[in-house]
Amino acid sequence: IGEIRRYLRDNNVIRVSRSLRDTAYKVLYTREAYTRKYLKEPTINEIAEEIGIAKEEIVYAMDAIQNPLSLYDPVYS
Amino acid sequence: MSETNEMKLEFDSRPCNESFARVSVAAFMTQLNPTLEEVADVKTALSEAVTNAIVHGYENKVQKIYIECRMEDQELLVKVTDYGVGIENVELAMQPLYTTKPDEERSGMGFAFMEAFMDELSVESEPGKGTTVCMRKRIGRFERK
Amino acid sequence: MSETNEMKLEFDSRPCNESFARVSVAAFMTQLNPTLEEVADVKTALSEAVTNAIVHGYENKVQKIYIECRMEDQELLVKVTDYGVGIENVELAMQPLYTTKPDEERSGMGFAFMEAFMDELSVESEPGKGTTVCMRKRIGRFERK
Ligand SMILES: Nc1ncnc2c1ncn2[C@@H]1O[C@H](COP(=O)(O)OP(=O)(O)O)[C@@H](O)[C@H]1O
Ligand SMILES: Nc1ncnc2c1ncn2[C@@H]1O[C@H](COP(=O)(O)OP(=O)(O)O)[C@@H](O)[C@H]1O
Ligand SMILES: [Mg+2]
Ligand SMILES: [Mg+2]
Repeated sequence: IGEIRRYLRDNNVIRVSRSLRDTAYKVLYTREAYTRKYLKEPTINEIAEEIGIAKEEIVYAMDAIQNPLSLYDPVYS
Repeated sequence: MSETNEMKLEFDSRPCNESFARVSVAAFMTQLNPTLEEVADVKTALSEAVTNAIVHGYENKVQKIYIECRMEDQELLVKVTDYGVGIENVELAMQPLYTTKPDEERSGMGFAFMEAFMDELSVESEPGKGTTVCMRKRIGRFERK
Repeated sequence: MSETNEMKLEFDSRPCNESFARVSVAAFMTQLNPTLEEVADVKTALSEAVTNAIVHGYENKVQKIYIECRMEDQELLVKVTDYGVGIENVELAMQPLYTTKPDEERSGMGFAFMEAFMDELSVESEPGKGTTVCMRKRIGRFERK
């Protein structure tokens, strides 16, 4: 029971790392769609505009998935 | 991590650097495995402090803003310093709704937000010398530890 | 933006700060409107330089690493400095595959990566004093201007 309660509690609060990953995947998806449509790499402003997130937040999010061995891991293990 | 970890940041007091400063501090505090809400709180408080340094401290002239961050156990300390005009009466300036620039879109709620979103706020300032805002927040308070 | 914009970063030489340093520099350079690939290039080069400062410069002791970034027109300058052991023979150290720590998982490709992912690389070092790696990259070269 203690285990379950702890599991629920830990998953109740959304860790920033979790949300960063979600954002990062959205960014990757947006880049792919853009590249397919325009046959060139989007700039960060183009991606930011498309998904409505500040360009600085985009690079913050991308770091979370480009760095699989990082401190973000405990959340997912 | 029970040791301290520190960083310092220095940047031009341009509004375009505000997001960069926010994300830097957020990336630093990510090491404490914070919740979304905790990061948002710190970013809001930091934005208010940096905006104040830009518009009040340096009156929109481009000079240097200094941020210092320290983590000790689960506590985050954030200091924002400018060497600008300083504040005559800190107590008065910290009152909610008090602003010396009512003509612009200032709400006078900057310090109130810093106080609300962080656990501790202290302001040191000297007219003609500058201002340091010091904020603390415990991260991950909901975790058993 | 035709004016310069600058920032400086100082942090403890702990491996856990690498990600934070990368994100800070990346967030700063977004003002030049790079592609994700350009951001990734800079992050890779920066990681190599910071790792070198941690493992070679300071030999894993916790001391301070300094990063300086400047944007001028479409060029990004990144300097990484440590006040560690320094490099005896810089030219030799920069050779691909050369490493003084073959026992660990070092590949000797750090400088080669910095050279490949940035437009310019220069290294100044003095034994016993420390090392500064200076890298430049033009951002948005594919845009008409
Ligand atoms: N860094 C600073 N340097 C000089 N004066 C400041 C600084 N920060 C705040 N102040 C003063 O304190 C007042 C209240 O600040 P704040 O609560 O953020 O409200 P607002 O910024 O909307 O005016 C400001 O109007 C200004 O007079
Ligand atoms: N900041 C530094 N301080 C001292 N020595 C360094 C530093 N950076 C690089 N070196 C030296 O240069 C060599 C080559 O560096 P690098 O190309 O990154 O390969 P690696 O890190 O895999 O050894 C290192 O093995 C080390 O001897
Ligand atoms: Mg304010
Ligand atoms: Mg190396």
